[in-house]
Amino acid sequence: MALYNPRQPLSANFESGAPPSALVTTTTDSMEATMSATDTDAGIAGIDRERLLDMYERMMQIRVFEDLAGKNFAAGLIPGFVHLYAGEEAVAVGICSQLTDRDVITSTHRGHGHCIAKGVDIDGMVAELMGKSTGVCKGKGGSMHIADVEKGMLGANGIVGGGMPLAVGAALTAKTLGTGGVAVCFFGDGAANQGTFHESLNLAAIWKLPVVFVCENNGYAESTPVRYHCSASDIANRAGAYEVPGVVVDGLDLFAVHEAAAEAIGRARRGEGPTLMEAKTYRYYGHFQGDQVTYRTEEELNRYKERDAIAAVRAHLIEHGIATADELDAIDQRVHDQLDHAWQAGKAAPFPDAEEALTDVYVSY
Amino acid sequence: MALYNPRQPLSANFESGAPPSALVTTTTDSMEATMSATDTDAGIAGIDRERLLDMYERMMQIRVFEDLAGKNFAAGLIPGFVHLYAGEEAVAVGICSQLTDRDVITSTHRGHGHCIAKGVDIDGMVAELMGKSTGVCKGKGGSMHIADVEKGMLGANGIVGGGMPLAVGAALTAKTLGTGGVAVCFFGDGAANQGTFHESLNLAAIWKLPVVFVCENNGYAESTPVRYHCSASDIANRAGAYEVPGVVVDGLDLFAVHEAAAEAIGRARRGEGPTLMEAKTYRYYGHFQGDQVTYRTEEELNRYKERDAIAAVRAHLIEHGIATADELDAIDQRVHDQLDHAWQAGKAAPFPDAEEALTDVYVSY
Amino acid sequence: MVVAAATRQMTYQQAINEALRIAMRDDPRVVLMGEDIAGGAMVDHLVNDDAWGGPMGVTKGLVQEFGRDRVLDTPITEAGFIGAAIGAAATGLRPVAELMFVDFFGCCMDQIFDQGAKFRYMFGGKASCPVVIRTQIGAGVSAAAQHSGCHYSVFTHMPGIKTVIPSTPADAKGLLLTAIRDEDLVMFFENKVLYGTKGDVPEGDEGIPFGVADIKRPGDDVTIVAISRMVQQALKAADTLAAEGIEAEVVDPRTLSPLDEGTILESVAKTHHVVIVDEDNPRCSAAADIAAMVADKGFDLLDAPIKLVTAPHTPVPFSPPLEQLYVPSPERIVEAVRSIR
Amino acid sequence: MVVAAATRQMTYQQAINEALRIAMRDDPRVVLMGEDIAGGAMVDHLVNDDAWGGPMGVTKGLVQEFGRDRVLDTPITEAGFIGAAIGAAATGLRPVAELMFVDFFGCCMDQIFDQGAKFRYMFGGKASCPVVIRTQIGAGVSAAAQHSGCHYSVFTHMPGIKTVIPSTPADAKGLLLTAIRDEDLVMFFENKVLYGTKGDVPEGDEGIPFGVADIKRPGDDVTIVAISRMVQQALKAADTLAAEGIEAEVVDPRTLSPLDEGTILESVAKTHHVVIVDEDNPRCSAAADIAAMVADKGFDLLDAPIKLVTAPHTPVPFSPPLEQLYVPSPERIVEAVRSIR
Ligand SMILES: Cc1ncc(C[n+]2csc(CCOP(=O)(O)OP(=O)(O)O)c2C)c(N)n1
Ligand SMILES: Cc1ncc(C[n+]2csc(CCOP(=O)(O)OP(=O)(O)O)c2C)c(N)n1
Ligand SMILES: [Mg+2]
Ligand SMILES: [Mg+2]
Repeated sequence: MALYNPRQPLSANFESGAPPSALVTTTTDSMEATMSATDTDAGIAGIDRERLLDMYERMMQIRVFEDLAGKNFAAGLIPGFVHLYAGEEAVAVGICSQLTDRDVITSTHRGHGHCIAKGVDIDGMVAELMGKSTGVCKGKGGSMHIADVEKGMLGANGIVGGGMPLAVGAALTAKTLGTGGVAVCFFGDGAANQGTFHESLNLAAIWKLPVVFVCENNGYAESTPVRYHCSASDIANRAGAYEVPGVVVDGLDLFAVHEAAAEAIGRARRGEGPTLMEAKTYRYYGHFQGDQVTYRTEEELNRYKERDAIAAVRAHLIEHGIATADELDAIDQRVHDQLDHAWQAGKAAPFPDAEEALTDVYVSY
Repeated sequence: MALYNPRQPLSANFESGAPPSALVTTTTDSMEATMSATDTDAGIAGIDRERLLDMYERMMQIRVFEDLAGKNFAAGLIPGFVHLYAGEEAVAVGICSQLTDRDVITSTHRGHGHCIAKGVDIDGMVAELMGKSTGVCKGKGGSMHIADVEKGMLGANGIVGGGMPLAVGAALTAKTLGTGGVAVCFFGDGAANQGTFHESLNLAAIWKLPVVFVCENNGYAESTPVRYHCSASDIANRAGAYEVPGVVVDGLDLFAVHEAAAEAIGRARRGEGPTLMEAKTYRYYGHFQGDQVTYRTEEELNRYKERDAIAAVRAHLIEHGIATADELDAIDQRVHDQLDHAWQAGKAAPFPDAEEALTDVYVSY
Repeated sequence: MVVAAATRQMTYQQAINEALRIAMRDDPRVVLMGEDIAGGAMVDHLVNDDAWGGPMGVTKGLVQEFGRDRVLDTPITEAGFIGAAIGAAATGLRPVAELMFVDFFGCCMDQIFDQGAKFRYMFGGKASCPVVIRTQIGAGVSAAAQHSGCHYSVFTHMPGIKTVIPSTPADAKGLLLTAIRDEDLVMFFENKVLYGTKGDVPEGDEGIPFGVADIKRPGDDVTIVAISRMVQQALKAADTLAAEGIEAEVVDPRTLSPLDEGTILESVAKTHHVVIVDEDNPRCSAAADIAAMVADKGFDLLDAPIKLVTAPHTPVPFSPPLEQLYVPSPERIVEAVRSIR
Repeated sequence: MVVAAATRQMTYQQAINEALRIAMRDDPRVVLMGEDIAGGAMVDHLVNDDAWGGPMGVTKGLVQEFGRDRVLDTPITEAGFIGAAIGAAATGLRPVAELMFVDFFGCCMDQIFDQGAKFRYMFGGKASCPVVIRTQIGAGVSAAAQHSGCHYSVFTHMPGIKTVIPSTPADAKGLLLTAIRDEDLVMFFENKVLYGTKGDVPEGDEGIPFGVADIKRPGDDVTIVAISRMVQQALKAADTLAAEGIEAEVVDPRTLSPLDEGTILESVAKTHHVVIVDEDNPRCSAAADIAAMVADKGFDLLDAPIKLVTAPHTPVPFSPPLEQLYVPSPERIVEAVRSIR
């Protein structure tokens, strides 16, 4: 399986996106650099072997987490709504692998991938999906409200566009207290139409805040295609309205994401202000579990699956001699074991005690 | 007094604006057309004599209305907040002179000029400012809530950015019912940062609605300069984010505004969708009456007054033989008389009866 | 003379769909707007077909009959499209906008309470705003803290807004028809847990007037005023109480603004005891509002304290056992009645 | 032993300014954010000088001491900057954001009630949100329908939000200090009509605890619970009533959430009569909330109906004579008391 060719106009490769636009700022340059810097002793594209394997493992964790969440939702083990991230792994991992705990991310309803990439405890996440007392939020949050502020994970978010001002705030803290941290704001193509997008980009731009806005354009907001709901051919295009850099990146290409993010995070850390990154990607499951997905074709889905981000990384690692198929299989096995164990632990864990209903909030009545 | 020269980069003429930007779409072409089409039998720039004189009179009405509102506010005759439009007359009149009652406008806290330009009854406006029962809103609205839906004036607005979605709605009505009408949304530079700006532009763009967004960039939002609060050198620049036409126009030049508006309104009427117009302008008074205006210099104000929009039109009309100074003086006198009469009537009018407090709303308690 | 219309069994959700269809056939100015209310806009194989018909399928099938110009999918832009619905209402359309969950009201409240709801008053009676905003409320399906609220109190608080809280399929249909034909801004609250519940629904296009409470069960011993889904909980509680010899009268206000004070007070005049059941958070709630009304206008009728059974003053917890504690149960209602009888 | 601090006369507005200054000196994490709270950002002749210090001058002089990095002028972007304040609070700052008028809450309510207020609960206690949102309320200056509301009821309704309604300069200072040091999201409501009122204000940095009502005037015959500026109206009414031999006790809750139920109920235990005065619209109001609480927990103490004196259920009219009818007057309070005594 060949890696996606960045020399072709990016938008043209995404039937879910709009036609290519003359206005798009692309990362062609930095991606060429990425592509030519392959296969050094240090690893690939300046990323060393250990980190490469770690990134591969994170992507696998997300994939297996989501596949099992899908199955266990169907089996009735997860109450409520679940939105799965499978297919989009390269985005969360390509970016979060460059962050530490002092860096803060905000996320969305489709937040599992961001959480895992940012280092939130997987056992705690599984338990949280089930509403168990051992969940990262004691079972009080659920899938859409997983958070771990100590890990710099400021919450999945049930409100589309809700996380953007929060990310600006986290960046303001970093700047004011001089922590050296950056904030990364993940959001979808649908969210790019919310007013908070506009307000947040403008604020971050005028205050030159260390924040990276990452639009995960997976082609759809629920059942609505981006070509209908969004007036811009490329969402990164909207960066021009704030006179900040905008970049379109192939969200199925871990290395392209990594490179573009390195640039944007670097700018942020150097005090040069925000960047708007648009990662063109695709979700394998429906909008939420239970979605009949009548609005897209099997064929479209299969086209994306053929360029699967994890398979691409795997092939690349082998091709460049970073790891053997056996070594990667061992990682896959470890991840499956980890997730099986997490689900077993989750099933065994108790629900929260009744008293928990009234704690963690000032109660007045 | 020379008319403003559109061949110079527009932004450069506005110290209140940001430096000129390569990204700006300008109306240079259409303005050249305007400038070369002067002095025909029909009038100026294709506008016939009668309409030219009418536009002049409207501008004078606004100016005198505002000067008297300022005086009478100081004299204690107007309760509450008053935001004056003096200095910006060319924008409202250049645009609204091309609209009829089936066309709808939305306005702002600085709405008197829009109301007069759209044909709202001046006596009723004066009485409204005073809270009298003869006011267009029976005294229940006041300066910030003057409206006259029959005239297509959907209200001044106390909420910055509040009118934008409403204008989109008015355009949706026009399109759905096939009325042939258009909607024009006036808003300030400060409002261009509100989320509603973004949501409304996107909606209007994807639905190709007949609406013209007119940003009156007078350099300040309250005491805050546009160069601080807004990340875009030119607000019209933001049109690119929605892939709709954006145009910067000299808001002190009635003919330039008229020409650009003709284009935008034409596009809207033809079903080609929205346009974002930015008119660079200036307010002569403070943000509201009582503002000490410490944030700008006398010198800056005087520079704008030297290019006064009304004086420029007057000079132009005389120069091109449309009217003599005497004829224009007679118009001025008529306007002064009209306004004096309106104030006398307003003073003589009664306040609303107590019962009015509980009418015009569904009351449940 | 009122001739009772023929009825059919249908779900709450079907009843809402039917009311929308009737109103749209009736009046070409009625348009629907909302996120994925048809779904699949610009998808080749779904030209005038819906992908979803709303996330819960409530608007399913309408795009087939009325087309995409009257069933408008919107971007995720609550202030934008709800504001547009309001602007459209003020200029000649009669839009029915869908705010997917009431919890999202914070994204568009300015357009609702500060624009649409105030037009008529602040413009001196010269404007109207005939818009309906349908929205989902209620806990019970583990939708967690940002998809489970009620908050009709916030809208009932605001002048110029009418608030409708149907508890049965028949009420949902009749009240929605009235809402669409009303000249004011109406918030129409659909309880997601009720969507699948069935009941007899009259044929035809008769509306149910606002401000007329419905006695869902007559009784002489205690008045239970219950809102939305809480009517079902109150009816269950009433069964338990009946077994103990306490006959509860269950009053469903059906609209909170306007509120039918008369029916509530008449009931209290008969029972001298009142319990108010509200799934919303307790402070400044609809329950408190009704209690205050009774404590003023019905004080002399009362033999006992006014009891409120509400959600706690907390966000809605995700974990099912905690969420179960959150929603007022028949047991808690029974207990409240016992505490005063 | 509490040693009373020395006091000085100052206005409500000066007291708020002083509290901000003290808190900012105290803790470098305290930053101010809002539209024109300094004013004149990037104006050459106003580098560290303010153009306005807020539209009412409440934050005047602070940028001179703390600089523009801690007194941040914002664009007109309520969801954006208030959300940023909330995000900053969750990550280590202690911002005090200014929502210029409470009427603008519809532009940013999602960030307030749905994000900041819920973090602690929905994240299982592992996050906090120590942010204060100062905002102006109140009619009385002909600011018209979109700049004159109160609406603290909406925030009091929401779990996770503390609501503060100071009626005097001393309360404003002490409660604001407590608010800034609190770990939760606090809404701080400043009545614009009170800005110029004077009173004795203690020196020092002592906060006034939340949830402790203050008896602004003792009396045995009737309890008048009054909110914000209504305390002043109630005190005037009490003077009139005293002349008729009715001694009113005026209770100022000072915070609505938490609410000091104990002090209110103790007062009712003494007077057996209660009138609640609230400038906000009546439905689902703070007044109704307090009435409901008394009708439940204090029912047996009552000798008469609970009377509410509130604004009508209408937007705020512009015209001065109508606005005067809108705001509860001492006369209406006197009448209400007379109706039950
Ligand atoms: C304010 C708000 N409006 C609507 C929704 C309902 N909703 C949840 S996810 C979603 C689609 C989001 O699309 P996108 O931003 O592209 O993210 P994706 O699901 O594709 O990852 C919608 C409409 C919501 N949660 N919040
Ligand atoms: C939502 C909202 N936020 C803040 C305000 C207070 N305010 C009134 S006018 C104004 C400045 C508006 O600036 P701009 O849009 O440039 O219009 P201009 O006054 O210059 O005409 C502000 C901040 C408001 N009325 N509404
Ligand atoms: Mg998407
Ligand atoms: Mg301005």
